[in-house]
Amino acid sequence: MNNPKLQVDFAGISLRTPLVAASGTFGFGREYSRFGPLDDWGAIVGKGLTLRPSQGNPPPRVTETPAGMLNSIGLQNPGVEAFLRDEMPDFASLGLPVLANISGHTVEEYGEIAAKLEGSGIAGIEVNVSCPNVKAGGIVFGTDPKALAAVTRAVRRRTGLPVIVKLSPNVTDVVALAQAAEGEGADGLSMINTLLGMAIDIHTRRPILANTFGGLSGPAIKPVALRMIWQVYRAVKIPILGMGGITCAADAIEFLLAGASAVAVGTGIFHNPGIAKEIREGIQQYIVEKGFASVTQLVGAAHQDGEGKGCGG
Amino acid sequence: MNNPKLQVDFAGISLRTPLVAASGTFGFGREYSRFGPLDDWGAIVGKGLTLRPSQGNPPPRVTETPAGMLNSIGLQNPGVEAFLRDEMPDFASLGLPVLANISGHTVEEYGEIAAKLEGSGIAGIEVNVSCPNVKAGGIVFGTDPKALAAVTRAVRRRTGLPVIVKLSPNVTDVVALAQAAEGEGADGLSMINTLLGMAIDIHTRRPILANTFGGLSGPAIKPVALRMIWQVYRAVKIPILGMGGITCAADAIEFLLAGASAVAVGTGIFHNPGIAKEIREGIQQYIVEKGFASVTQLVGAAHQDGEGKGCGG
Amino acid sequence: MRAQQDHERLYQTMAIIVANIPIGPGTYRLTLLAPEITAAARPGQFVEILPGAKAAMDPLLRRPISICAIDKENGRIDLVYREVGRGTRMLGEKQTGEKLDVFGPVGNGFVLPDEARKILLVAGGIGMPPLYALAQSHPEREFVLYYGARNQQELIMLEDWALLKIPVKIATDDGSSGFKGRVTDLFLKEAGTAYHLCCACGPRPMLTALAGILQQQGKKGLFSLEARMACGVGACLGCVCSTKHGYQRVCVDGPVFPAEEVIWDE
Amino acid sequence: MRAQQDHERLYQTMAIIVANIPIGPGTYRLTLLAPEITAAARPGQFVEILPGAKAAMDPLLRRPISICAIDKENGRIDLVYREVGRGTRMLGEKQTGEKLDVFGPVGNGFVLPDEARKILLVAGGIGMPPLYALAQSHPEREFVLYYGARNQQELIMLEDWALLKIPVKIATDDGSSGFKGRVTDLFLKEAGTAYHLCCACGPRPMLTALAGILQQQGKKGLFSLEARMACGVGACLGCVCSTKHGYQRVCVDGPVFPAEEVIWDE
Ligand SMILES: Cc1cc2nc3c(=O)[nH]c(=O)nc-3n(C[C@H](O)[C@H](O)[C@H](O)COP(=O)(O)OP(=O)(O)OC[C@H]3O[C@@H](n4cnc5c(N)ncnc54)[C@H](O)[C@@H]3O)c2cc1C
Ligand SMILES: Cc1cc2nc3c(=O)[nH]c(=O)nc-3n(C[C@H](O)[C@H](O)[C@H](O)COP(=O)(O)OP(=O)(O)OC[C@H]3O[C@@H](n4cnc5c(N)ncnc54)[C@H](O)[C@@H]3O)c2cc1C
Ligand SMILES: Cc1cc2nc3c(=O)[nH]c(=O)nc-3n(C[C@H](O)[C@H](O)[C@H](O)COP(=O)(O)O)c2cc1C
Ligand SMILES: Cc1cc2nc3c(=O)[nH]c(=O)nc-3n(C[C@H](O)[C@H](O)[C@H](O)COP(=O)(O)O)c2cc1C
Ligand code: FES
Ligand code: FES
Repeated sequence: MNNPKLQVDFAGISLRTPLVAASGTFGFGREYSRFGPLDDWGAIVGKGLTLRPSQGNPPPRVTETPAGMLNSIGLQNPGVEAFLRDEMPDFASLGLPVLANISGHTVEEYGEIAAKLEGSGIAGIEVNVSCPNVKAGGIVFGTDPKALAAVTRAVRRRTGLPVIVKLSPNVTDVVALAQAAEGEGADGLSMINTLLGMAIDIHTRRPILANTFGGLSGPAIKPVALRMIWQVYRAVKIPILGMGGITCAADAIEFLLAGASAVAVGTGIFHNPGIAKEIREGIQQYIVEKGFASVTQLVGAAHQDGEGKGCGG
Repeated sequence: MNNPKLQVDFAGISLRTPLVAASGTFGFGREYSRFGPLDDWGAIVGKGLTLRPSQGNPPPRVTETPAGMLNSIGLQNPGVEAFLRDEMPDFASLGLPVLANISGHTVEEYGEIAAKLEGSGIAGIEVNVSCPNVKAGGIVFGTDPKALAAVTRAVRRRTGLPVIVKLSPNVTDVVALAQAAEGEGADGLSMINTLLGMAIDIHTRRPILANTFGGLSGPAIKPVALRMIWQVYRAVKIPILGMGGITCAADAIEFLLAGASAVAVGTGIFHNPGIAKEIREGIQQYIVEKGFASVTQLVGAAHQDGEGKGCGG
Repeated sequence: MRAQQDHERLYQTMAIIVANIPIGPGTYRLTLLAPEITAAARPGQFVEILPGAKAAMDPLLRRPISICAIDKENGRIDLVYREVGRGTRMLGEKQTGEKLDVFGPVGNGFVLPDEARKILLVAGGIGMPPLYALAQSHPEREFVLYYGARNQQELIMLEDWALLKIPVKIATDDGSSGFKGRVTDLFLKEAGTAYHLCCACGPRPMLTALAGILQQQGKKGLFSLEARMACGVGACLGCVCSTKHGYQRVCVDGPVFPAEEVIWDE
Repeated sequence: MRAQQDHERLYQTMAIIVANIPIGPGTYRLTLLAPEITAAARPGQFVEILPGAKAAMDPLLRRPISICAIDKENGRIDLVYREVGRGTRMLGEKQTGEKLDVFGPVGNGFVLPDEARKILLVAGGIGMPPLYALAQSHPEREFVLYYGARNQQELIMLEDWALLKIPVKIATDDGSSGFKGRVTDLFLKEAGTAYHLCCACGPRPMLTALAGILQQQGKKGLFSLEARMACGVGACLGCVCSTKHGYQRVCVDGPVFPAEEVIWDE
């Protein structure tokens, strides 16, 4: 199974394949290992953790949309301490690097969670900034470069682990946010998190999700994810973990060509739990057919000249 | 065909059905009238006009994405004067209100185009602000509340026609932009324009669109459109023309319930040129079945209590 | 509290459609050749089906459908589904010989305590199929089925129940067959208290009413719930319902829950 | 410059599949019962097909496929397509009796000047079908087909051309049939100049080379182009190609363009 051509280094973490299971879609790895060994994956990002236990949002929490889905799980999780006690032993023994995904309601909380993860066996920390800052009137951390810089700094100070900041796509200028994270010493970027969306039940005439809004993920958002990765790749030096709607090898290759050093799959797993094998094999075949020595040669290979301007319409 | 229950007033324009053909997807009406009379439509918004003729972007200009498409037409059009001379006579004689969609490279250009349309038979002006402001370093008008206010003001001063500002979804805070337009006297809002996206050909390893980026439209963006309309409906008093991925009556009803006073269909027409009939009949059946007196009763009917907060993930 | 079934193997397979036969208005019985899933299947579990073409990304999510009959010898399971939306309508168009991307078996299923010798089953509409699998798999117990539907036409599989020699008490909304009214009213009227356990599946209002009755009678119930699902394996936390132990995942902590543990008024 | 066909009626219909038969590697001949489209159809026009299930929003756009044969008497058209992506693969799975959402006929088609008595046809790969419709519709003219393909297996419909008694000159990349090399090289070698018009359809590099040859010879050409399309009716301006008159829409200003008007080096 180990193929050196597929091996990548991401922000100091060595991945046997460039395929990462996206946060919130893979639990802590146990559920999908019921289908068989997790050999095709390079790493797993665990579901989002908060400082204290959180019961999450009321149901309904998910609904299907065209080529996508909305979720409003609301970070249901046992809290970082219970995670370390009850989940980490199993999570760490899956035989591949495992990352923690963390969220805070204040800048300080981010730092505290990061500190607690130190020395736990976690390979890196993915910082979810798509949550409202309760101390700043509920503005989402990830939509304000200053707030995002503050969060990155807080995490950076409290950990020697690789820090990967996960960008929100619900912004006018994603590059400014990427640069804010890079400027504060992030080792990598994850992008994109979900687009804010909603759906309405025309029979009850109420929003389908109890939370009204939810995060849009899946193939529907792929073009937006690729565009943002393309923009950010040109503006920062740190590596990008690309995600947003990947469901096949061709999608994963598009993300690599756009500038992602590794790719994560989330919603695509729900569509096809066997997706990692398909993608791993497809990438392998592609690099052999096209004569590449390694998957790393694909990273950013679609950038050759200036980018388009002008208005779409 | 005329059903008073379907009749709506939008920003002072009387529509026999709440269905509008979206700008750039319906030419100037001639092409789709080859399928038969346009009886199911309430109005048509013509393709985007600029002050001077524009040849648009080089091909390839369109590509399919999951449940969506990207376009980078780049506003190919004959310019407002040739439009008035060569196209307007036919456009105005289709038997339903026709609107002009206008774009400028500077604030002044917007005003000039608007002035030229005065007295032409155009029922209203839809102001496309998804273009870069050449005088302000290429920042897109529609992403900056001040620039958007300036454009709205310029158009408002030069015309007595209904002014409908078309919002871009590529922003952190769509409500601020909606309020900027309302504050300068816009009669209505159109939303949403396309999301900025891209796609890569994994065989040539180059962006598929010659322009690199394009606008994402179609069902994929529907949840984002609904969310933005929901937010804006709560924050402004002027009516909303809702669009973004509508392909069936249930979709159109979702938009009305979210707060749109009328709905536009674009990409859905490509999928099914007979879409207007299907949607018109479906809405009609819905209001009868559910016991509504008129389609106007649906507008905003899904808003009953506070909106959700918290983070999606 | 980690459920036992958390460690059981799941199988994703291209199941071959052996039959897909209409058995009522918009209702089909689908027989799948899926040996691994069948070998592992227990009553009350379900499978997750991809209704569209594999290359099409819409519809994106799988549809959960309960296992209705288990034929271990031939490696086949039967599912009974009703067309309610586009996914189930796409299933209705599938032909014998086509393949379906399916995984399972998912969920805890009905785990019967030994002392539950006489079991009353309560089904509402398309909630009946999993109860059939339960009865079929437990010939050693005594069952009675209370079966509610909108009208006579919507009653399905009555011959199958007759083959199992299980009495069926019918309630229809319009009185076109059996008792006129709700199945829970029929249950209240006729069931008495000479039973050990009540297993039920149907619309939430039916289950809520039934849970109330059982509580009054001091009886135990095992109810199969529905929820909108994304992963169908317990990973996404999308399908939770409120219970006395907090939010629980319908897909793997359920779909069968003790009636007394569910918080019904949410 | 507004084209005449801008005013012709277009028909959207649920066409019935009369046959969908493999006629070569990954290549099918699809016969559709679509009387209105057939009655209006001219050679060189195409139809726009929705390849997926109607309720599925992916794939979203229609696929343009040229009309290959027109049977006005029976209200049927034939299309010949090659599986290259998911849309055409979905078409390959359709069965006789199923319905397809199709609209057309789209485009200008081949409009032959009266003086074009002897016409050379040049086809590359799956570009051949529209030329068949052209030859079939003009029994009064003299045709010769130059037909290039990758190898012998990919040559299709040779019997159909034989029935029309039209000579076929073959070129294959690997020499497994006919001339070994490019069809444009074969054309240059054998065609001479005793003809009035050259009609062609095939990959862009073939058309570019052929346009160069015609220019040298001072001959006229009518070439059918391809482009990524969205609306397929001239409304979106998505499918333009560069011509001496600026950008023109391949869907309705074409797909057939005078070779000398196209700007080939873009
Ligand atoms: C554990 C379980 C077992 C089930 N067993 C059966 C069965 O044996 N027979 C049967 O006919 N139906 C069963 N259902 C319901 C069945 O899953 C839905 O009817 C089906 O998903 C509807 O899909 P659709 O595309 O036709 O409808 P749509 O309304 O178009 O579906 C849109 C989305 O909503 C979801 N959804 C819609 N209705 C339901 C529902 N009632 N429960 C969960 N999700 C829903 C779909 O999965 C999909 O994601 C079961 C549901 C669950 C949770
Ligand atoms: C006027 C015209 C006539 C055609 N006639 C024929 C014919 O008779 N037989 C035949 O086999 N093919 C024909 N083609 C090409 C055919 O349209 C494409 O092969 C088909 O659209 C590919 O779809 P797909 O989903 O299988 O491939 P994908 O690559 O999955 O398609 C993805 C998208 O790209 C577009 N696309 C891909 N390839 C092409 C192409 N070559 N031209 C235009 N769009 C493309 C598709 O329409 C779709 O929107 C014609 C194209 C045009 C423009
Ligand atoms: C059900 C669900 C739960 C998620 N939970 C989290 C989370 O806890 N933290 C986080 O950073 N992202 C979360 N995400 C976002 C994903 O990790 C990913 O960024 C996004 O879904 C886009 O990728 P995809 O289209 O492949 O799913 C969640 C997504 C889904 C669908
Ligand atoms: C091919 C194409 C061209 C478009 N041209 C314009 C335009 O000229 N001006 C404009 O304001 N919007 C333009 N749009 C955006 C649409 O009017 C509409 O806002 C968007 O596509 C979302 O709606 P839909 O998903 O129904 O297509 C265009 C969209 C498409 C697909
Ligand atoms: S559906 Fe994902 S946890 Fe149940
Ligand atoms: S495809 Fe829309 S103009 Fe040709």
